[in-house]
Amino acid sequence: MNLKKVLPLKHILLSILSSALLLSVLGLLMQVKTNLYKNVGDIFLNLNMQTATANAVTSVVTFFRGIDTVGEVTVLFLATSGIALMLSDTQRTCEKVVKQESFILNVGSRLLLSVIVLFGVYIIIHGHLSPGGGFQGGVVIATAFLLLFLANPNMSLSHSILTLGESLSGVAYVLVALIGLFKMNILLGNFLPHPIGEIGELVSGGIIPVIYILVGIKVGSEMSVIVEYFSKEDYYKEVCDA
Amino acid sequence: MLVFLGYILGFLGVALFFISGLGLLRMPDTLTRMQAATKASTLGSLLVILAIACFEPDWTFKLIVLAVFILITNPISSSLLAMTTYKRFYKHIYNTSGADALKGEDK
Amino acid sequence: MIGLLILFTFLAIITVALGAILSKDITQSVMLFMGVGLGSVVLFFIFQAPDVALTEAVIGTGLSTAVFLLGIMHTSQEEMES
Amino acid sequence: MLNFLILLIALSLFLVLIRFLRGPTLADRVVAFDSMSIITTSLLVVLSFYFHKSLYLDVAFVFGLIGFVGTVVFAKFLDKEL
Repeated sequence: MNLKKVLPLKHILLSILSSALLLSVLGLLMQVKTNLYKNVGDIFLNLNMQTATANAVTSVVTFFRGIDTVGEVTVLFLATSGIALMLSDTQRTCEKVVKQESFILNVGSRLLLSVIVLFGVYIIIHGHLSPGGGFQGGVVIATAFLLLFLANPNMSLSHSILTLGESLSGVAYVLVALIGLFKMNILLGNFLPHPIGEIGELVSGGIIPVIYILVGIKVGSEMSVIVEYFSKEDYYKEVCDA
Repeated sequence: MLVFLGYILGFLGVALFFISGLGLLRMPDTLTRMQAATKASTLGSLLVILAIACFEPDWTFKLIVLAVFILITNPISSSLLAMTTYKRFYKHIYNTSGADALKGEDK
Repeated sequence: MIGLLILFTFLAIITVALGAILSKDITQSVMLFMGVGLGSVVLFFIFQAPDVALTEAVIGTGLSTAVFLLGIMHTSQEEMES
Repeated sequence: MLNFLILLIALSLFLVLIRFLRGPTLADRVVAFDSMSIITTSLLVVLSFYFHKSLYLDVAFVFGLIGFVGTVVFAKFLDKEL
């Protein structure tokens, strides 16, 4: 009985390799549990004195993980362009018909639009003091526009202004990151004066409010474009069929 | 004294929540369930928010703004939902009074 | 007492998520998924992570539901035509 | 005493949750979700008093402002499906 026929060489090598990999991963996990597990949070919390925000979570998100935000913004941009590519090929030459809409929703959305947008702006500019930040505030603003589109579907946003704001804020974000790199030798370094902040002081934290405002503009405009494409296509199709 | 008033208001609001939950569970129809649920829970949430304002007088401004938000947003969604449910199920409603304000509405 | 609330929220989230998986109708599953988002907001809030709770509240109950439902509207129309 | 208040709110949430899980039609579930979001808003307010942090009220603000958008979207969906 030949061992080679029952168990080919390839399988033996593969099993040895995979078990070695598994063992090494297990060893790494054990090491993490003994050495690193208690210290990462403490390191970040001690470094929080340098970044000087009142909110430790914010400093982790914008400084130590600040480079992730660039990736998130890229993902969002790709999603928006994909949706625009898929949904924007309906003919918009058909004549517009004003649909009968609910009176209460119409009035209520007009009343609430300014309030919701104001609340989104509050979330964005208080991002370094309170829970929240650019992404959440941008989504809140987009929700206000969703409400507007639900109330009257034959409304349209100006795409040129949205695209301009989105691209300008993206460019400005990269510029802020690069200025930090040249002045402080760190990407996204905090080059503005930042005394140690306290809760309640709006102007504090150096470049963090700037970053959050830029991210808020970008996310808000992109999400509004997504919402508009999703709620528009149905309307145009119905009108064209009728 | 203010804390005592706060507890009274809070338990009143929670009792209204309980009533709304009970009505939502026991009523036979969608429209009657809506009738039981939305009004009682709106008043209950207002009372609970007032109770917290009694506990902590510093938060009063924020809590009043929150109460105004609830008062604006909640009737919009409830009325839209009631309208849609009526259009869907109005044949099955047992109508004794003969009054039907939404009869002429399209669709 | 807060522990009891945590336990209740956990059980509620698991039950609602099972309902969302097992439901036959896709719109009812979207509805139950909204319930999962609401429960997780309460859970994040009890564990004192208001950032995550805020994100979940904005996205889970507002925007994602709208995107799901509008997508269902578009695709069901196309299925009927073909 | 405050613990008792929180527990009673959780009890009424449980009653609504039964209707949310059982509700035969989609409209029942939407009604239950609407009621649940209001009760959750006040639960979050009470919990932020329990933790003694006024910053946590922002999550309740989001629920008060955004929570009804899901219901509005579902109402429009039911209207269109008719």
